[in-house]
Amino acid sequence: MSEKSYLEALNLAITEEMRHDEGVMIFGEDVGGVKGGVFGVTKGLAEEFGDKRVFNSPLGESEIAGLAVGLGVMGHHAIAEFQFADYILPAVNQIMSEATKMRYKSAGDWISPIVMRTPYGGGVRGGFYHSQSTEKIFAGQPGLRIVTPSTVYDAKGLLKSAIRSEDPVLFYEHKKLYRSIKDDIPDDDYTVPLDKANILKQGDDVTVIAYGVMLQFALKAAEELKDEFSVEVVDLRSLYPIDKETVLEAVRKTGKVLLITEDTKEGSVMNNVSAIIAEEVLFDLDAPIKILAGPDSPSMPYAKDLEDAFLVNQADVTKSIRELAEF
Amino acid sequence: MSEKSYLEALNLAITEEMRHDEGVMIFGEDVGGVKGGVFGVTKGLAEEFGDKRVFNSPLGESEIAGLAVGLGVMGHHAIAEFQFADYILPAVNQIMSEATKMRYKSAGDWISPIVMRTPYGGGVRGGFYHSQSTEKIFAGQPGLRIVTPSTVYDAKGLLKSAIRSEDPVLFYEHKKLYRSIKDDIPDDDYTVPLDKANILKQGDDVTVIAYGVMLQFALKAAEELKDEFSVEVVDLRSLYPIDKETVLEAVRKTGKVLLITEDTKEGSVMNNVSAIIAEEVLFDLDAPIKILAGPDSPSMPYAKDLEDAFLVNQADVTKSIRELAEF
Amino acid sequence: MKLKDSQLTKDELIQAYRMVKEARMLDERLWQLNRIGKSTFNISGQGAEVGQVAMALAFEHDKDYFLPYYRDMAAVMVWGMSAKDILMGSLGKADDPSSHGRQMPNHYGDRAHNIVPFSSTVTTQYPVATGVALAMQIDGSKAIALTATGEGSTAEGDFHEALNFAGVQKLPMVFVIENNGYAISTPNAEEFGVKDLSVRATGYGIFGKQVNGRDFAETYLAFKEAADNARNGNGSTLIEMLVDRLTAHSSDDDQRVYRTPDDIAEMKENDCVMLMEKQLLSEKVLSEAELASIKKELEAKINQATEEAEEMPNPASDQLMTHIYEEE
Amino acid sequence: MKLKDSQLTKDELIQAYRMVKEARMLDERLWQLNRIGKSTFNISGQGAEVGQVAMALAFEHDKDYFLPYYRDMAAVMVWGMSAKDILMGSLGKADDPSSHGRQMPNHYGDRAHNIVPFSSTVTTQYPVATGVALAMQIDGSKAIALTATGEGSTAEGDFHEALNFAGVQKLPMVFVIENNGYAISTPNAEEFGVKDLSVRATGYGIFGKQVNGRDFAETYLAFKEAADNARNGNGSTLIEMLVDRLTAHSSDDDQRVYRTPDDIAEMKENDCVMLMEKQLLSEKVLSEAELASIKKELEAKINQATEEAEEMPNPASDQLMTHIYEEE
Ligand SMILES: Cc1ncc(C[n+]2csc(CCOP(=O)(O)OP(=O)(O)O)c2C)c(N)n1
Ligand SMILES: Cc1ncc(C[n+]2csc(CCOP(=O)(O)OP(=O)(O)O)c2C)c(N)n1
Ligand SMILES: [Mg+2]
Ligand SMILES: [Mg+2]
Repeated sequence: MSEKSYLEALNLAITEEMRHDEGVMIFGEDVGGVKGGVFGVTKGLAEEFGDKRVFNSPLGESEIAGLAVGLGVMGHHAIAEFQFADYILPAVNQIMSEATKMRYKSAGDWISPIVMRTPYGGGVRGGFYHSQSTEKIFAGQPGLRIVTPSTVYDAKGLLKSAIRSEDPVLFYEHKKLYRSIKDDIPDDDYTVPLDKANILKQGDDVTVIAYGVMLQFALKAAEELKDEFSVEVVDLRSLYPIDKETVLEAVRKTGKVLLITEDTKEGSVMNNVSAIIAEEVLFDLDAPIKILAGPDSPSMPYAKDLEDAFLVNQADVTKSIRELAEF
Repeated sequence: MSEKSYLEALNLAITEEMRHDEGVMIFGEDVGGVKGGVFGVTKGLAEEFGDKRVFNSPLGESEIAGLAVGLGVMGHHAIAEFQFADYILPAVNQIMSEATKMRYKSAGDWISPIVMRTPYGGGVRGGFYHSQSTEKIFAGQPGLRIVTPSTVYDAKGLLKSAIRSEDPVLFYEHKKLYRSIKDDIPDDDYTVPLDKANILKQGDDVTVIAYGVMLQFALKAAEELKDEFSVEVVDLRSLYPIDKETVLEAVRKTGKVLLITEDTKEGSVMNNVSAIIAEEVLFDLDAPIKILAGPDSPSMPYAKDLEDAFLVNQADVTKSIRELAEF
Repeated sequence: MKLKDSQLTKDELIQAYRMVKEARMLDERLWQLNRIGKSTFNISGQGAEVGQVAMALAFEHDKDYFLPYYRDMAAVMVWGMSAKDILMGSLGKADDPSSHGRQMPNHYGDRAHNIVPFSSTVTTQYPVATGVALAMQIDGSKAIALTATGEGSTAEGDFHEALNFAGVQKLPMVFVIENNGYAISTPNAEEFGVKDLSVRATGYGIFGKQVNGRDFAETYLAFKEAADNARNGNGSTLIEMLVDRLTAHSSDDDQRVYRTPDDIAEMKENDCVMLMEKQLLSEKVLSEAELASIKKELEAKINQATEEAEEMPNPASDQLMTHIYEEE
Repeated sequence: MKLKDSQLTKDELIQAYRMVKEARMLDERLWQLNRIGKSTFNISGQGAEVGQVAMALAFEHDKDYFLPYYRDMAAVMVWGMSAKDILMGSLGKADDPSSHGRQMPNHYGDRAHNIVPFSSTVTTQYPVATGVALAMQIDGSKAIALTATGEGSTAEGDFHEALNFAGVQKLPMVFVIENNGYAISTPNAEEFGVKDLSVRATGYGIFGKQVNGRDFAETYLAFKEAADNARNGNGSTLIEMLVDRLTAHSSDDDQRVYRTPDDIAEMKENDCVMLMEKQLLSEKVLSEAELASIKKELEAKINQATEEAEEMPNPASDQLMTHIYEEE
């Protein structure tokens, strides 16, 4: 075990997988060379693995995605980085039309075993186009997996699984977690399943399901409230498809559920979780399905007061859990 | 009043608005000239309004969207046609980054008053890329409106409202309805609100909310079952943002709700409807929120048997209503 | 140019002609099947067969990869697909190697023959092809990739992004634009502002050439050179191949609506298959009698393939939910 | 070229220099504000001011439209934005004309001055600009549009789609690529396979030219010609303007990580502002004393603008939910 940041854990996952499988390649804008990505996730990789396996791509996201698909078709596990989750938008067509349909359209004759990594989320004064949570755009496309690690342990284990997977995986990394969370994680090889939500804390009164920074808030709130209520905290982890089984089990247990996302409310991936609950275990509920989310404004503004007003914060989370527990 | 098809009603809406407002323009692949669109929606327009206001664009959807935004900025109500809803994917970035954020990012100094029309939906042996329902991809973006007419009356009135609106409107047209439904509609000017769901049939036992071909199935099922159950049928119409008020009122009334979409199930826009209901009126429900939708397969296959297996059909709808009524 | 300028042997030329003719005749069969309702769609390469065969013959089909588009029937047949394979696609059969009945007709792909399937969404195959070529470059396989699209489809951003990357990496590949003058109903003049799309190559630092796709030898030699350059590490080539679209855009279209009778008539008078037959005769590669016997033979072959394809099973409806994710 | 080759009068040249110098000094102020934590971000046009001013001066700012990108501070100031306007943007103030505190600093826009705001997402302004230009063409306004992006950003599909359409419609507009050698850390050689991006114009049927953006007169004349062509109905021009990026990519970057000290030093020795000052002296447009007094005057102006901007109110947090949809 050694202490690593979320960012270091991601870097380790890639490093280990590249050592272990020669077919793994990684590229994207500023990913190669000495820069190693605008956040530094890929730092040191070009030096260790050379500029054939680790390289800067030109500034074209559709090409980045298509390139990954083509490499995947030829048996490479390509890791494509999109510099910000906002900049995955020019690649939507390649991802939806090619990557996610390759296996199905050929009945398995051809596959697209690629990972598309991208930093998402707000709270860094990044304004409209460096703050968005774009995962919902893809969270309805069978053939695709969308996952996000919200702990340091998962950062390493989940990325390793994504790289080894034969499916196209959209891998969302919360940019605020890169350097803000650290934890002791195993030095050796381990993986975390791509299709399983994770119960981080058992509880009996309220079930909170979240991911990203919101999950950290939920854990903290559960701790703060522990003398009053017993809170079950679930890391959603697989944003698409949803791990129904774990979610439903956790909801049945408490009968009260709070879903949290920092994304804008209407249309967020939490609606998919809500719909499953409302269809499958409605009569186990003792309270309405509460969704705590960002406001329905077109994007996160830059000015400090506006950004603060946009973001769900620790106090909001704690308050919502309390309200639900007392419902 | 005269009898028109859904397609004729759309053509009329554009014709009338172009006569009434010189700033209205329309373009897209094969939209101009004598062809007038691959489905013929824009037939006759180039002849009447000339090739400056009605023209063929080159085959680039991002440009089509960006062009509309630029024209909008300059005060034109531009109508952009995307030949199939599947081919809107290359334009996602322009739509999300530019069109939907123009007003908000300039605090109203600049706007993007455009309509983006596109035919969606399956059941025409169009295979993977001529059958998709891509509305869910956009159904979480504040600043954007997504609407779809499911009746001939709405085809005309809703499109007229969309053209007059100062907001960017994604206008989905069900390609199977183009020629399959006809109705008597007023010859003169009328509009239909962009932000309101529409109760097509009052009922007390079950509320069905749907759009497109599924709405037609719902109406037929309600008729078939009328001696046994009283079914309320709601045309969702505004797919984003959802008209909460009408939806909640209709659900409260019966306590049982069936949401239908032909789209794949997990992540469909009906999840957004479900989440609102489960948060706002949970205790008014006498049954789980049932969602009838397509299977979670990557796209609609071509082979007849596979396409049939994919599509929700009349029998499925009738059966689901009955089950819910008897719940 | 004369056929013989291609430097191909007489046998090779005859072989090439058989492919051209088979593609033409097979496509006519597909239209028949469409008209009698046995297939619901056809989109055809009539008018491009000579160019496509000349193009495809310049590659090594057992190791090079092809990422075609929907008009490339003649080319995929040169690459290894059979008439029956294609018929199974049109009929949506379970053993259709392109997609096992999942995609529309004419969406060619074939694992056994290095043909990567494409989506209807145009030009997405261009970026994918760069990935295929990059893999070849990195793996040192000495193989190369060919990808095709229509001239209207070059307006898509993907066209540009792929060529730009090919220029940066000197990828071992050939891009072809099959320019048939129309994108559905939209003529070239409304699609782009130049007469020669191959000049775009200059802007990417790759080779570029426009060829007359009705001229077998000219086309073959241009692709041969491009393939050699790719294989020898000199980078990519963009070839604009001028062809005709003798038919409507697809079985859902009627080109008489937007093209003049004269325009259509002139095109038919210069039908590339006819021109090639004239050349074969005048260069004495084949006699009238030999042409007739090839035709007869192909007729029989296509009849048999049709029968066989029709007898093949449809995909079972439980196939709907298979091959979505990796199976454990 | 000499400054005077621009055919501008002495007064105009002095005016041009003041704009260049003001942009440089204002940007230095923005970096200071960033360092002391008053603004959280800066992305700067240092090394491009001479080119930008020369470019912008070729247009009619009361009727032509500009769709800039984030390095275009000098150009938007020529178009009409004030130092205070820009400072308010950096400080996220309510009266910031670009976005009223909503977008990041340096995301210029101004309704009053025909500057259409852009998104951080690169090159989306290119297609939008074609819409602006098409409106001008259709409305017969005789106005024209200018839009800018960086050289790395030309790899985006939007670059191609916009130029292609401009070629088809002969739009009244000018596209500029500000080539500063780097896209963040990625050098030109990894971005595209050519030495001169303006050759791409040939592939679209529009005019193309590469200019040295450190040379005021050369740049001005090239844009003048392009603007004239656009205004006279001769269509669009693509200009590649060679400039420097004297600073890091942005306040979040450190270019010493990926550029050699020599490379950076050489660039600084050829700082375009310094070069222009030398020319002003040698061509006797301004004396050392006059240069010094302009500097002092601008210093006072920027100080005052800073003070004023800092005192302006922040957007109230209830602004979060306004201007989302049309208000009834
Ligand atoms: C992204 C996308 N937009 C639109 C279409 C609809 N469409 C299919 S073929 C076609 C015209 C293509 O023309 P061209 O590239 O010249 O090829 P051709 O059919 O003439 O061979 C169009 C617009 C599509 N398939 N994909
Ligand atoms: C679509 C998109 N992808 C990625 C980015 C992140 N990004 C911002 S600036 C930049 C480099 C741009 O380089 P260049 O076009 O040369 O302009 P320069 O900054 O050098 O002026 C990148 C990659 C972005 N803003 N938009
Ligand atoms: Mg064509
Ligand atoms: Mg640059």
